[in-house]
Amino acid sequence: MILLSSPHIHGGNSIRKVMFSVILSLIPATLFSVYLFGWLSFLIIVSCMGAALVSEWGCLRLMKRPIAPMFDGSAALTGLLIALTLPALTPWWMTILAAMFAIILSKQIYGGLGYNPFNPALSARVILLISFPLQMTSWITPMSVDHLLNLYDFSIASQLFFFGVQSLNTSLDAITMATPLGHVKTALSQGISVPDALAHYPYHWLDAFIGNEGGSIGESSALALLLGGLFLLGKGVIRWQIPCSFLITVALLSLISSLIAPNQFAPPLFHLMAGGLMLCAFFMATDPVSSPVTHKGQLIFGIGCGLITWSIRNFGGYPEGAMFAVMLMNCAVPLIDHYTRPRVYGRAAS
Amino acid sequence: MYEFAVILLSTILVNNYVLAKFLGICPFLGVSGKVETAIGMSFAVMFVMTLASTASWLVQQYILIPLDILYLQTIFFILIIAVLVQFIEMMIHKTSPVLYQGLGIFLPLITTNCAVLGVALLNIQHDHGLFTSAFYGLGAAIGFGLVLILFAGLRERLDGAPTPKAFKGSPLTLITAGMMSLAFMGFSGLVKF
Amino acid sequence: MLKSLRSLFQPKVTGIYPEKHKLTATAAIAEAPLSSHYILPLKQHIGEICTPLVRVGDRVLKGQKIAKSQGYLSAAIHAPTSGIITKIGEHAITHPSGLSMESIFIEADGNDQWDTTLATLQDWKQLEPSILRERVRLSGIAGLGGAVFPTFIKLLQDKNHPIESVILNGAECEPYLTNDHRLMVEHSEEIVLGLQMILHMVKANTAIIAIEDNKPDAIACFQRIITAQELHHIEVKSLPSSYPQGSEKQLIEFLTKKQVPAGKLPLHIGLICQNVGTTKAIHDAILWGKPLIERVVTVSGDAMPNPGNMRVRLGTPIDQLLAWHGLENMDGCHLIHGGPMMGERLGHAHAPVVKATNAVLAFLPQTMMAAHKEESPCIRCGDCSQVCPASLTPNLLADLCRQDQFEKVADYHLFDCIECGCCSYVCPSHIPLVHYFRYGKGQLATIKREKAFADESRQRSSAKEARIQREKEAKEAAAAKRKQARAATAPVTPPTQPTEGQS
Amino acid sequence: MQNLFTAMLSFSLFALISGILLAIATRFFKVEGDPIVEKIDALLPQTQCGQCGFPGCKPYATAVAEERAEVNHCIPGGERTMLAIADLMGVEPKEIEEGPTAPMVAFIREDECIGCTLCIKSCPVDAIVGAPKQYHTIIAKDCTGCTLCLEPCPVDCIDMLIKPELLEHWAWPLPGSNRAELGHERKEQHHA
Repeated sequence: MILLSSPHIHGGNSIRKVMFSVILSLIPATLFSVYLFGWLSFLIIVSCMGAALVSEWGCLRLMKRPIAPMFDGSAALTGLLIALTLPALTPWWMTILAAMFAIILSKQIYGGLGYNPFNPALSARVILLISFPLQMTSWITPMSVDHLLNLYDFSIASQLFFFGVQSLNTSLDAITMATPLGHVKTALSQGISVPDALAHYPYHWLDAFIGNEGGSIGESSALALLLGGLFLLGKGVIRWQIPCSFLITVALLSLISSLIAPNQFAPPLFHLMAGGLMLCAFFMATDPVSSPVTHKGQLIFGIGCGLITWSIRNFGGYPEGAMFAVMLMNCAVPLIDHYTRPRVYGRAAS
Repeated sequence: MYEFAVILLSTILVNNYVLAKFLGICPFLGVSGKVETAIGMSFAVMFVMTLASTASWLVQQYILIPLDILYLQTIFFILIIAVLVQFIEMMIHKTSPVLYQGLGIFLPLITTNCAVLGVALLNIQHDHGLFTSAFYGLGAAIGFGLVLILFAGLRERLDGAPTPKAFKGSPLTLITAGMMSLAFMGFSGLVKF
Repeated sequence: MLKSLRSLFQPKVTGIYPEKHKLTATAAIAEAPLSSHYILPLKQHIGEICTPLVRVGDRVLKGQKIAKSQGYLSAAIHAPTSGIITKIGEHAITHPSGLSMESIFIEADGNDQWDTTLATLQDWKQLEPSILRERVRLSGIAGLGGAVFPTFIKLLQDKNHPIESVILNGAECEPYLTNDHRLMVEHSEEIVLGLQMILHMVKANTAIIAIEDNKPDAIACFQRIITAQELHHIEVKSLPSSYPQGSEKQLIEFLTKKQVPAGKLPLHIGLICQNVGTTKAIHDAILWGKPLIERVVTVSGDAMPNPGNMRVRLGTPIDQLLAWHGLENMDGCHLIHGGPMMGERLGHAHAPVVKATNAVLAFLPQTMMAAHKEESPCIRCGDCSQVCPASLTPNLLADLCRQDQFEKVADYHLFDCIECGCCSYVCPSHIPLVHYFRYGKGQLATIKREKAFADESRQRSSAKEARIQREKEAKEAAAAKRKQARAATAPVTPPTQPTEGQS
Repeated sequence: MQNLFTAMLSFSLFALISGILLAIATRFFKVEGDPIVEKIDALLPQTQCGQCGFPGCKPYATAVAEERAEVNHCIPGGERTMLAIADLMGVEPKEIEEGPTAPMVAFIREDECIGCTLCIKSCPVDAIVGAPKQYHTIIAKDCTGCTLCLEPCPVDCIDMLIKPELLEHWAWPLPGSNRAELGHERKEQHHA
């Protein structure tokens, strides 16, 4: 007889429940991306999720392990998250490569779910950004390209997805635009002040809240991501510590800096709405596996992410730093966890 | 003052000796098994690197250049580093035998840590002044220590993981180091120094 | 404002809110019929094992002391009915290991004749606390909430730590359990009287009766008595029905906002905590001269045909108890001794009811196995740290235990774990965290014991070496002396064969 | 030529000064004794059984500290001791050749004992009592189970028994372990 220790009842939570509620919370952002980029978005998401699941299955088979973990939703979630961080112009082989990087290199090699020190989706995205900088920084102009190419037409979208822009007899420049962050960064390097740069951006930067701007397919709409994030907070799947401290740090730093030098630093709302900050704050940084366990640690983690994001955005070589920030803080998680353990009942603070 | 801050930031994050310049990989992989050992190693390297960059600058300015024997530069620097390492080895042996055991062969091997010699030589190459050299050395050592300790934390966590057999040990360690290097690439362009 | 902000950053630990399944909350306590035989393990409490006072073939009376405590931390054992001692030997007990323990077997004679040597102490209000405490000790009372710590030790007075307040623990936070609930509803007067006896013994002024808000009838009972008898120093407090609300330290923290320092007892902060069942037993022992020979047991669970609460004599075989509740064939179900959160699974029902038995639960296999699903890897969600009433980080701790990193475990305060099971309950990966902690604690205890043994062996070994060395030197010295003496007395005689060397 | 001379001279001088400084430092940081031996000895189970090939636990500890012996020779200590020593020495753990055995105690069949006292002499921890021509008996609580008394016995009256598992010494095994193999089986083996 197997020795079973108490407790003999269980609350009923499971990994699958956690993973599927995260996928559920990403539905608004996913739908919005389909609205913005039509079939192209659909193709990217499907190929990423498919490749993620296939890679997971392949790894488990190769390691001769039970394939049950394939269905716990974690691989599907990783696939979805990568898809949402990719530009709409990502070619098919790159989406598959990204999913394979995420699942094989940064998850299964470490022993599978629960052991990866870095968020798989993020690390795959960073690998892609560094390996293919051109493709990863060409952002299709959302919606306004209707007259050039109708992305709601499946054949055009699939041609774009599989054979690239060249096959459609349009130039890359005609259908792409800079992200708000990229736009500001380029403007600053040309000596244009931030308010001027923002005035010349095709969209009002507050459109970013709704989502009408250039960028990765899933990060456009801060509103959709916020909805998903609030849903997760409400369900108790994620805790407020990381997203709040992350966003507040970025907001505070950009508030202070924009007050001191309004010509060089963009206002806080711009920073909150633009780029992948919302996606990273609610869905990447809160990935339980690669974030701290303790509350204090989560606050430190969030603050660190915010600080690094702000620094890279304003001083670094890349226009967007949220992904790097989360990945950098991922490195520090074991130490943060070790040094922020809560005060044990009846003991003096250690 | 501003200059020193930039030097520190640059050497710690942007041009990190381990993750961006790929120097000092041997102790980085060798003593990152445990956080405590890594902390000890970091301080030892910090001591050696700061003093070595200062001393090598002095030697360069007051012995090598006046006597016109620049071709002996490497030998002189190695000697300085070796002496400092011997000194710190004795000190650790006396003060913390456990750390001494934990660091093992890697403690005397700081002598051949290319990062230390690299810092000394780069200081000369960049025409740094005395204080700049010292800060450059200190920054490089802090950067080395920072990533070493972070890496040790990660490796401690990886210890219990059901890693596939083929990737156990060094392969996984190297992949993790690569991932860290990727993350640190985010800092590129942060400060220009 | 500042405080509420601070509490945001140091979230209050609240434990969990499990489904309570109090199936038997309205079932009145039934009297158990007389069993044909009783088995009394010699250790039913925390502390030293007892020594039998009877021999095989002896006739004993109901309430007669049959095993005396040996050492200080111990509680005596009394015969639950009159009868003949048939055997003193090993028998299965309700221990997770399945190991057995020296037990006394009594064959009931059916007369159920009381031993009347223990006088009733009707005038307890005039008596010295020490006399009452001695009665509690002689009656073999141990904490009936489940910890079975000998009660008289808790009632000791310490000059350095005067007791300000007594907390009567009627939280009964474990799901399924209703024995304390029924006891409170049906015997509230005796319990209040018992509480006054405790107050008298420890010379405390105030008392709190703490009851979870899912037992409004019990709260009402106590409130009625307190108003009727004008006991203004006793306060009834309703607690939120969370778990582990009834754990001593957590209860104290909730009621007084004070924490019991690690390694200290509640009495060090001027409090003692007593379970309602224990209080009733104290009342019975003092007022009626009745030692602890019976207790209320909840028999419940989804596989139990007729769940209920029953006053059962200690030593009743559990299979007998289950048969009284309609469960004859135990093949299809899992038995649990105690509550579902902290109780132990029983391999069989041969073990007897002991002082710690607050419940016997029978679960259907699917219910039981839903809680013991195969373990998945930890996804570090942090739910376990969130619910841990001791503010530990269970997932990191379990990792250390699993990897046998025992030297680090102390740094993570493994021994502050109260094994309440909240972490395992919420774990989405179904990791048996409590099991890992028990493993870790057991291994640490083993290491400590082996270390002590090794140190002792080292001493013995070096002592032996020293002795041999001494003997050798003494022998050499003696030989040298003899040689000298011989050289001095008879230098010319030829050397004789030494005879000492042969021994 | 003069340059070469300057170079040699300056380098030699520099090396000499460094050497002198180091020599002073050596005196300053002199380490007395080797506390590592004591630390290893403290990890060993002190059975003094000699299964490691050294005449006792302390000699083995000294040998390990001086890196004359591998860390995996202590059989009674088992894997845990080996890992602890490897950790202390900062070397890779090595597998122990012999599998772990249940803790044993020696037991003398007294009616066969001839009272020769040979076992008493061989016992490293003085756990055997008896006088010449008298029955000897083993103090079970002090016996380390080293088996050193078996060989000297001329009448082979000493048995090694598995230590009975005590309820108070029982420890939870890792999750997934079976219950049956815990208490009962060992106990039965002991009684048989």
